[in-house]
Amino acid sequence: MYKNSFKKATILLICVFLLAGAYSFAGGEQEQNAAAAGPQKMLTTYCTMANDFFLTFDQGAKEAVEALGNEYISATDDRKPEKFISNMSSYAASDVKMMSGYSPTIGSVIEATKLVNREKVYYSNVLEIADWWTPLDAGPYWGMFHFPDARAIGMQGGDVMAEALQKKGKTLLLLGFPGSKAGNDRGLGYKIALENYPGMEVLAEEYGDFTRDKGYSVTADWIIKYGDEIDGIYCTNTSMAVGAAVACKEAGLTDVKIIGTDANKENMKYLKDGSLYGICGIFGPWLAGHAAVVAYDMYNGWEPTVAETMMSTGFIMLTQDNADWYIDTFCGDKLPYDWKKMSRTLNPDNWDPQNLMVPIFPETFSNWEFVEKPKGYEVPKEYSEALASGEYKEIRQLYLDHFKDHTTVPPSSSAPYDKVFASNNIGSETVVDVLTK
Amino acid sequence: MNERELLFRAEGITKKFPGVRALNDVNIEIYTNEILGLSGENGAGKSTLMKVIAGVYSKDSGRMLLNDQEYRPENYREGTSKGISMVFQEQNLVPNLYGYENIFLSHEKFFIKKSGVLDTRTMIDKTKMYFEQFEIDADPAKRVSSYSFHQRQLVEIVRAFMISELYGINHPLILLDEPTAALAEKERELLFSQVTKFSKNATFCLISHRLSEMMTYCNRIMVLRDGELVGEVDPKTSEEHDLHTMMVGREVSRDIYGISKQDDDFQEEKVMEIKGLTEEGVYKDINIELNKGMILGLGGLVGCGKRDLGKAIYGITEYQSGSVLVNGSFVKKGKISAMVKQRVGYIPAERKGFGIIEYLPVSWNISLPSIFELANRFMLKVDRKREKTLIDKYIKRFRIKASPEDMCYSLSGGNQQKVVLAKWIAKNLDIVILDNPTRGVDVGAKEEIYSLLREIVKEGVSVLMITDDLLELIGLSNQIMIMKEGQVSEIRDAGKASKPTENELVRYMV
Amino acid sequence: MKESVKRTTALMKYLPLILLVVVSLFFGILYPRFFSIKNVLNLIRQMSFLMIVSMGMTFIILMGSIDASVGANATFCGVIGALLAPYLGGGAIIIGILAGAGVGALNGTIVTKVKVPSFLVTLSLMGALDGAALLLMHSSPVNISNQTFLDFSNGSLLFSLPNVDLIPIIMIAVCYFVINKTAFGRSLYAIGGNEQATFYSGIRVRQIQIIAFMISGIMAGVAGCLQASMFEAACPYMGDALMMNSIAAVVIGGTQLSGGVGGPLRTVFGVVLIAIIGSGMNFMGVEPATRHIVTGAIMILAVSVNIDRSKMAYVK
Amino acid sequence: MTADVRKTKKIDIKKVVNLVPVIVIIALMIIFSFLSPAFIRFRNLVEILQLSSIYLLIAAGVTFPILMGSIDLSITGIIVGSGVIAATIAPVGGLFTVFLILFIGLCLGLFNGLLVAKIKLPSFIVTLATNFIYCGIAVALTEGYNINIRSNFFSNISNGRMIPGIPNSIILAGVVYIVFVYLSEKTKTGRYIMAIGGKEDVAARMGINVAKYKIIAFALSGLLIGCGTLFLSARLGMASARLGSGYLFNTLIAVVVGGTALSGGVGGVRRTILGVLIITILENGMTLGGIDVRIQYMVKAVILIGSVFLISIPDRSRQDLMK
Repeated sequence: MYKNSFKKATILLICVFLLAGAYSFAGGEQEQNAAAAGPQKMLTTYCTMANDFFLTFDQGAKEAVEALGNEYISATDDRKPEKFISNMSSYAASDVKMMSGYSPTIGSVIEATKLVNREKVYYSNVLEIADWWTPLDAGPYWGMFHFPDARAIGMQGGDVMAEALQKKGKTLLLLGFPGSKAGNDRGLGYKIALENYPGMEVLAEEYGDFTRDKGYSVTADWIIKYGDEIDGIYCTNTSMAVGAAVACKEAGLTDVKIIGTDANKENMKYLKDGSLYGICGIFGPWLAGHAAVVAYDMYNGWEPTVAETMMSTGFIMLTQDNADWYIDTFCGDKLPYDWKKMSRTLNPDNWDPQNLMVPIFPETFSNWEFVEKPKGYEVPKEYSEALASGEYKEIRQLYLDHFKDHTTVPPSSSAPYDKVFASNNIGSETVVDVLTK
Repeated sequence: MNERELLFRAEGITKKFPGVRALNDVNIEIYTNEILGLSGENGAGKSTLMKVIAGVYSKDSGRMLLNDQEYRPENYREGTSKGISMVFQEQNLVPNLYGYENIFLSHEKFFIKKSGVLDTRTMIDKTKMYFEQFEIDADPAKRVSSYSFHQRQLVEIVRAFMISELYGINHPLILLDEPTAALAEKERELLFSQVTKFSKNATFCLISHRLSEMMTYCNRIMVLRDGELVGEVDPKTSEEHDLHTMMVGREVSRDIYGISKQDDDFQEEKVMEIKGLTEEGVYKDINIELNKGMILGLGGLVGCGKRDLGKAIYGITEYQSGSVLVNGSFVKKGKISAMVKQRVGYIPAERKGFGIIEYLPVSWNISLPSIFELANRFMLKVDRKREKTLIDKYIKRFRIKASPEDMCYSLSGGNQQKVVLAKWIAKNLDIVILDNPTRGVDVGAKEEIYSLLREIVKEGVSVLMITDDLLELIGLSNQIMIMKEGQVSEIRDAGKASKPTENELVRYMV
Repeated sequence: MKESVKRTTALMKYLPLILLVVVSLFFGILYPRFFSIKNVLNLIRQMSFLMIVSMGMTFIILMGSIDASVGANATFCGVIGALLAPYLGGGAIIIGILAGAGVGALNGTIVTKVKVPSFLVTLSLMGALDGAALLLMHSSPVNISNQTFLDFSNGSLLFSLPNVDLIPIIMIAVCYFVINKTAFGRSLYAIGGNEQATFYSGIRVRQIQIIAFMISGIMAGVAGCLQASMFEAACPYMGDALMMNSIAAVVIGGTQLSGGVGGPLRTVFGVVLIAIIGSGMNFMGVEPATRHIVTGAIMILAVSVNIDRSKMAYVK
Repeated sequence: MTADVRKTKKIDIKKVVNLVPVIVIIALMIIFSFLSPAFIRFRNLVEILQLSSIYLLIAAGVTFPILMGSIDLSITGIIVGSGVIAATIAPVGGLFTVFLILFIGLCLGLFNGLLVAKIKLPSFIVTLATNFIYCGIAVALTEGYNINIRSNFFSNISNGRMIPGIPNSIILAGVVYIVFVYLSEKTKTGRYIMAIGGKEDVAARMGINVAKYKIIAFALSGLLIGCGTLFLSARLGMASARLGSGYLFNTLIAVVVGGTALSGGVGGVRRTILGVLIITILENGMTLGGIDVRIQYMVKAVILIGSVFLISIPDRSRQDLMK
């Protein structure tokens, strides 16, 4: 009885799937053509809504897509690589032709970029990239990788920390979650910077999972262990920094200098009231929006040059001096960017990236410096050819020239932190490009 | 039974458990085709002896011979494969497996195809064949949980035959440990008629607390007391009372039901009235009046609806129409808590499932129904002193052989049942509904329980006793109600002087 | 014979304590500062949320059920408290805790009336509560600036003991009283031991189950508000880790998942052990990976020491 | 025993109830195709099946201990452990890697089983603890990073298409699944596991080596989770210490929604597929339908509680109490 009804159920189910399949062959294909006119769907993927960084990330992507007259879709994956791939795959199946966003781990970038090339979907991503895997390895549909250089951000954090502590002090390092390359590289950069200051010391480092509560509890443990010895804490994101600040405040440690990364609406209050000493702003919303614009441009026929496939993007340092400026400019209901202006296809001549962008040369990319190449892997030779032909220099200059709208550059009143930085490794070693108003 | 061919012999079996010597130098002989009865009080070592024979327990010393060959089973499985099977008191079937799966459990090796897959079809067919042969009306390809209790017991007997056949043994020894404890009259008879029939091809060894059935069906009865064999009784030449005396080791009152103590002048005050209780297809239009201080016996065949009725009155199940009044006030259906508030208690037949909490101490079990009364109203704090007094009082009064801290599972069936009884009486009840109060309880304990019942009735408690045991029904009740197919077929007085006979009642049952 | 049985059970009884002492001594000798008053207070502060939630969980597990929603419930209550803090101040805490009780009641009602196993109900509700909490907080931490609310954790009602240290101690006392001294507590054991038999004894099993789930909800609410008050914000998923940890703490303490055996003091032991080991490894600066491995190993060790096999038919 | 009268009624309900998961699936499919036309596209259905195939193997694995009345909470640990350890030893992605993933999955499951059966500890706590341990080992080996396995052979296990349009993982996982359905229903092992789930003491008395079959159940669980890991890793081309998060609850719920009771002895590997499909269709459909993730969580809760409620209707009576 039980088995029979189950058999029936199974047969029924198979029928449903077959019917659905038949329907899709009959009716599904027509829709593809119908969708070509009118607003297009554009997908932005990111990890989770429950995170300050991704909230504004979503806002940026949404504004950009809507400014371009398209329909915005977002998909979250809760940091699960398989869900990330599955999301992209499902939307590719439903004829979404433009995708952009953040991948939950660096490893899933490879499959994602293979997938977009298989499905012929235009894709542009930010922040995380697999080791030794360039857009040219994947194919033409992966347009551009945006990367605020994690190492350089960490190094800047180290410098600022050293300055704040007058080059002498004991600090702690809060990393993100295990396996976040961006988080770990920021930490690495921080430690590299501190090597220049003999008086500076890293007491301990720990993973804080990028969340406020973990940041709090890790710091609380440290306070028990090190007590008054702590002079500063460098955090690879700001949620953790706020957690650390609260823990310090509770324990009565008032003059611990805490520096975070990513500036978001909710956290600016802590910078303003002095709980945090500094925050490195990496323009999350801009990254999301620009990535979407790149996907849009590619869909409309623009092809990135070899040098443009990987770009290092600008970041800023925020302290109490320029907190108000940042809040006024970026924390309103609407972001200060003219998204349409970023588009190469809508404004072929007077496009404006509205941030500093510098091409990355894969062979000397800071992200891969300490990672061995996989066996048999060679960086596509187009990159070295482009470097040899001077294309890298041209592109760098091109983007500098087009960066005209300086709304996003901190005001000169906030000196010394009145600059936008971007790392630049066109030559043999990493240098930093700086731009002031 | 003339040839008396020896099948099995055990010599000097001794088995010790921590703290007790369960068997002490027991010698036993079993002959082919006989039905051997084993009797004794709980704890006398009957079950232990069977389990040693079956290979469930290993003996400490002594030796066993099966068909004149040394028989040294490592475990029960080996026992079965040598032709000795046991039908355990707590049934030995896995409820969620199908009938045929249970029968061949752990002997599947005979049915494995080359591919490693089990040959289900053959197994089912074979089972079906046996089921037909043994007149079991059950589908082998259904879960045994859907079988009736009786069917499950037969399945275990069938299993014994089947496994013997698998191992090429044509004459199995089947040990039955209290096979009839939970069966009704009719099913019991059915079982024994089948056992008698099967005994042409097998030998049985039987434990039962119902001495009458041992006297009727067994060829010989061996009596055990405190782990020692104290004698053998030939049912043909002795009577039940001899067996009693031998088991207990002292003269047992012939009046175990305490008929002499029966008080027929119970008060006129009606404590419980049941009017027109109906549940379609189960029982119909039942009217009961229970006076203060009386024992109302409710009898009938299994399936006549009497137990369902008991459950419905107590509020475990709901009924479709009718009403229950306790002390003159109407009680909402399907509400145990409301019933308990009206000071009605219920003793279920399945002691382990619904009566006691095995892994809690005796003391907590006893105070459980009254725990909220022992607590102060505001904080619900239990008054430990009052609780302790209560518990001590009832352990003593009910002669429960255990300390308050003992876990309930370690008690014998009789003592467990006394705990269940005690927990209700301790609550100072008006009415108690008993569902087979002496199921699986030995004679000694039975006697105690009966006398306790007499005592509490004298104190003014009213008893509604549902039982499958006719003698108990007749012996204890002031009034007897017989149900047949969901309806009351007979109500009659059973005053001290006017006890009906078994036959009279059976007439109304069938 | 019986004597030696008793002796071994007595030894079994103290083994957990011995384990705790050994672990404490280990860290104490290694780091004398480990047992300074300041650190002990800090330790209590660290374990406070877990302690409170585990206390609530003890009620549920004693009954043989499980409440997987405590973590999400804590987040949910924290958010409600944080959102209402500007308007109600201290009253927001009460509303937050009441919300927890409400969620508990919902859990209990679905388990008892709709009759779906508690594990599944609470697991599903965990997701729903996480979703609800995220919606309420718009996925972003809700900062709290109301001083009364912040005083919930940082103020001190008694002497100079901070509330965050005081509240768990009060909760332990209350739970100890309720479980060990009241008729309600006794019924929990009975339900865990044999639900049907308890039901047949006239105990209002369903009512007690619902109340137990409400207590667990209240505890989650207290922990959530306390957490929000300590972090000065209700953060997304802040309570998540509490779920598994509280179950682990209760079980490590020796309360059996099948119900009926154990008690609140055992849970206290479980929480303290987890906290000491966590904090101790912190002192040692153990790698996170190694920390995981050690935690797992200690869990197995603690349970094998604590489990009272004489009180269970077989181990599942 | 007087239930005979009601039995005829019961059977009818049971037949309907057995169809509940299927009805839920069909209803969900209809709703989602209205919500988003893309849902019913062939390629999306393939996507659902591909996602399901990984869930299916893991859930099928976990069904074995659950049938036995135990539980396996170390899903994440085994996914992460088997993937990472194998990828550390052999990052090349050849046949050896494949074998290694399966073997390590089996070993990790075996370890669980040994602790449960030999030291006699509750599986809940054992697997909770080993989950920590396995994850710890994986993190220690990788420092949290992931190991990319860049091999076409390896990637083809999941993403290749022996039949045009249908990824290999669906076919391969289907085959493995059927083998294990057979194992659970037609062999001695499966039957003994059911028996232990039904009544452990009886099973032991009947001569079943309970400890051995407990170990086998956990080992099978480990092996199948390892198998799922293989398809997962192959699909993503990597092994990572963060790979398995989120599988635990979804698979447990899939098993229960499929009709296997957590108390053991009831249900079967065969039915798990329905639970898996419900979960994956729900997730995929709601994502494509553009439903806010936060609301997704709540919808999921309602649907899951609802379907378990419906499934369990015939097995309950009024007096039933729930744990």
